[in-house]
Amino acid sequence: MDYDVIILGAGAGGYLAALHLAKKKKKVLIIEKEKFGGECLNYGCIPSKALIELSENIFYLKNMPGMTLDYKLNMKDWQAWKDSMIKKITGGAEGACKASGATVLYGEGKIVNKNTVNVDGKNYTADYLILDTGSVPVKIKGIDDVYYNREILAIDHIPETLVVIGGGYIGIEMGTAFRKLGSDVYIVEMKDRILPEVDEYLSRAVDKRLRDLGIKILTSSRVLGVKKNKNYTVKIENSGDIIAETVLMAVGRMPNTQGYGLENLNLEMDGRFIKTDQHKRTSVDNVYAIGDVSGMPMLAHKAFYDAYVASENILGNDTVVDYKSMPMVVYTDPEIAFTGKTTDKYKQIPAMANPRTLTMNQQDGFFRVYYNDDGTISGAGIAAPRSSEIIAEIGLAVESGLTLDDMFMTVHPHPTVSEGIKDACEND
Amino acid sequence: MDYDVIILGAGAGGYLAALHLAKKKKKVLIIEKEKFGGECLNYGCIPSKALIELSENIFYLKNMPGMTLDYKLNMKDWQAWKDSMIKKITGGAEGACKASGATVLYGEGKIVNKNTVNVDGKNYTADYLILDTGSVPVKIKGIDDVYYNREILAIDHIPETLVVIGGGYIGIEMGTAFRKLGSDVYIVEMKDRILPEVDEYLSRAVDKRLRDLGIKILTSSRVLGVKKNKNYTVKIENSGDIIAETVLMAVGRMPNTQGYGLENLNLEMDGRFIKTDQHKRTSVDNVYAIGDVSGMPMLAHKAFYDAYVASENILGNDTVVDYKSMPMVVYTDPEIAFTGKTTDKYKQIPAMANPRTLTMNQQDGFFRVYYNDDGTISGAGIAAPRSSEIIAEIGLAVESGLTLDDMFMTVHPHPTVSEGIKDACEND
Amino acid sequence: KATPSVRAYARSKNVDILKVKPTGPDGRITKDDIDAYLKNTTAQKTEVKKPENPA
Ligand SMILES: Cc1cc2nc3c(=O)[nH]c(=O)nc-3n(C[C@H](O)[C@H](O)[C@H](O)COP(=O)(O)OP(=O)(O)OC[C@H]3O[C@@H](n4cnc5c(N)ncnc54)[C@H](O)[C@@H]3O)c2cc1C
Ligand SMILES: Cc1cc2nc3c(=O)[nH]c(=O)nc-3n(C[C@H](O)[C@H](O)[C@H](O)COP(=O)(O)OP(=O)(O)OC[C@H]3O[C@@H](n4cnc5c(N)ncnc54)[C@H](O)[C@@H]3O)c2cc1C
Repeated sequence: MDYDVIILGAGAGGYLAALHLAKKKKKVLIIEKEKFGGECLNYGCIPSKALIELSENIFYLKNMPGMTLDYKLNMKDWQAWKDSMIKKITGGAEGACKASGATVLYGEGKIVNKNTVNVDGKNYTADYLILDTGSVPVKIKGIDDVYYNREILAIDHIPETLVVIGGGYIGIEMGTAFRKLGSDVYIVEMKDRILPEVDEYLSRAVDKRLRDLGIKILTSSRVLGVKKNKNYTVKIENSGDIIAETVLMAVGRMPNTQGYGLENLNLEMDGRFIKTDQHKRTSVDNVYAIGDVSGMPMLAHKAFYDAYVASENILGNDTVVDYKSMPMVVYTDPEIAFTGKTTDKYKQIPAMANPRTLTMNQQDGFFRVYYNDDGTISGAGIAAPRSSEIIAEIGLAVESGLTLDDMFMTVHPHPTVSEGIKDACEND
Repeated sequence: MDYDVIILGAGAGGYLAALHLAKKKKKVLIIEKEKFGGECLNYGCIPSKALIELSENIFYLKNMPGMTLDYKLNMKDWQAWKDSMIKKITGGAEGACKASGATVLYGEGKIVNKNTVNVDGKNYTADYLILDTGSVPVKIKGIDDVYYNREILAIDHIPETLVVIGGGYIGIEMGTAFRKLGSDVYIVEMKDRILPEVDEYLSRAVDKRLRDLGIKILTSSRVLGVKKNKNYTVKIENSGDIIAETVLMAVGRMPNTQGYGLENLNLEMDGRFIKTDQHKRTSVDNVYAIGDVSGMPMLAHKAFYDAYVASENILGNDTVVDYKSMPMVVYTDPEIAFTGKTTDKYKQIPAMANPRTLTMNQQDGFFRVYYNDDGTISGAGIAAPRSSEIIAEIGLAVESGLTLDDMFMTVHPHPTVSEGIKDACEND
Repeated sequence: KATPSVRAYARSKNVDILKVKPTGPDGRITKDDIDAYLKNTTAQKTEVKKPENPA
């Protein structure tokens, strides 16, 4: 065998596995057909959060009493900054993998058998194979020439009108950002509410706020077609057409399982995903699958975790997917985050009761903590600025079996958003 | 007795104690001579963080490639917003106290004896007395007519030049903010480094960054005098004079123990502070002292904690000051936060290795986690954006005896600053 | 090693936490450990008492 491990795809999961295995002296080949870092670093998490950050800063200043804001945003220059910022991260990740001894090979990998991957006509062999081929946006037949996440995040101007088809987290994040950057935004969702992937008490807070921001939300609305002339015309069932400069299609992502010889492995599938057990093993010996291609939730930190579990098993350390808290964040307004499990008991305070939130000229949202009969924290849902950062503490509490009292009795610095969680846990 | 408990001072500690005791059906009188909420809400934590937030947003946009920013900041209008924002918080706190049944009395309280406080000639009696009289800025003899925290936070314009005398956290926070708002800033510190109250590895990071921002930092520098004509002239030993539009005096705060009859109690003191035991009891039966007047650190969350401990003891629940982690934050650049204890073993990663930090166009700083021989986390020092929010999770880990592995194996959402802590805890 | 709520619980029961045997993860003392300690010590006390009062 040429290598101990071949990793197919250098996305969030793949590069972490490569790094971890190479550090432990495994001989690793990682194959990537496009860019190191995959969807997350190049076209997903990172550029989206940079754009959202920009939009939030502009929005804050526009609405701050005393400020008269006059600005020009040259998106081409901003994109150049964004690309260089991403290059720092992807370059850092690739450099770390190489420095640890992993070999990085660019090219499309075709699976020959469970020990062999072919790239540009050459075969590479290994004892273990890790599949990290990620996911691709769902496309709707007959709707072409629209924007997907890659195009919208590379846009060179702020569109006058943006129609977002799909009210999931990606669509909502982009819709919120472009609204704050000045676009007229429509969100069209087939289900009866936006953010169907999160609990309703969270999506309701976002729905209300986005409408306050002037976003037109159409739920229970089916898009019949999109026509492109000079502008786009979006046809919606039982509703008028929308004329828009730009249309973002964000109706979901599906695992990438086609076109690279996956069928040669004859793996057991789980719907469209590759089926894996708790060890992240597929149905074929020594073949692992991690990240988006291996099941829900399709999130970068889940891919990281999978990568860790698969690598440890390959290293001979019996390790299973074992978490009680898998966080999810939607960087919208209010920013929402949740983790753990809901129960029938929770404590809640409004975001308005958190002084730090008010200093940021915000007030929408809440801190909600779910708990079990014995007082241990089972989960939380937060709608507040920086909830993305606050939710980690709840994750730690859930994983470690800590109680409401443990949280309340831990001194939290003042004034912070994190105090909101502590205050929600107060016994009264 | 008229009341169960009289609380002198409605600062951070006082109003929390009032609320807690009133909720538990104690008959409470809280006496305040100025504003409900004390220094923290009216002239400290809250207005300073609002101003810092403003300065950070402006600074970010000014320095964002692609942005051409042209703005006018009418500080009078901003101050009006700030005042109304504070009013929401103080009004909420006062309203909650009253709704729980506490009586709020405005006026200067004079202590007659351990059961009696006189306000405007009228005596009020109670079984218990809680002293929460806070602290006042240290003034230097012969230097008059300068700005202190109250004046600088009420300023109606951005000064062209600002000399900050004192490089402690209040001076550094204000210096950083006004620099980002456009002032020419000098910081003059007598000791050989800024932020002498924090560990040197943290203050060094701030020192470097502030100099990069163009702040003139003079350490080991003694101010000999300040003269005011049209401008201020600040005389510094072994150095040239500085001519400045505004001078902020921030050379520390001292407990407020004068002028309200404290001497009638004949309390044991601890230097300038009122001496308290672990129960927050003073040397006199049924007299408690909490917050700034009762010892270091002079921080709002320490006052909250004291208030809780004192109240619980008054309620008959034996409770002691029992924390392993007392956080401190300095909202400067990079924002720094620490908690717990340092040991001779730590793990550290640079802020640059945290993708979320880069999306905010920041890169200075680090995540450092101290640990014990058995792998438990003993403390942390963070220099990174939003470290104020991140440090809470470390506090929870320290309080609960969690290990580096507990932290590393808890899934943290991507991309967040909180991942920096998790990544620092990785075993390699 | 114990979490804040366990430390408070021990205090409310007048238990010196240093005397309690930990059974929790990573040698942490749990609420159950304190209850067990209390049961043990009261059991011991009654045992000591028994021979004194052989009723
Ligand atoms: C706009 C957007 C925003 C997002 N925001 C967040 C967020 O904030 N937080 C979050 O947690 N998640 C976010 N996600 C989801 C996140 O991007 C994915 O969960 C993550 O990228 C999954 O990582 P992965 O390693 O499974 O796959 P990917 O990152 O998709 O990487 C797969 C890699 O495999 C390569 N590849 C595929 N087939 C082959 C082949 N045959 N040969 C060689 N290489 C191949 C691909 O080129 C790609 O580089 C976002 C996604 C989008 C689209
Ligand atoms: C600029 C600045 C920024 C700060 N930022 C932070 C921060 O970010 N985080 C943090 O934790 N801390 C911060 N602090 C410190 C924080 O403000 C104090 O630790 C906190 O206010 C202490 O609360 P306290 O209840 O002890 O006293 P105080 O808040 O000082 O309240 C004491 C109250 O007692 C009243 N009083 C005094 N004597 C009498 C009397 N005889 N009769 C009636 N009333 C009386 C006073 O009017 C006052 O309202 C900051 C301080 C300053 C100055």
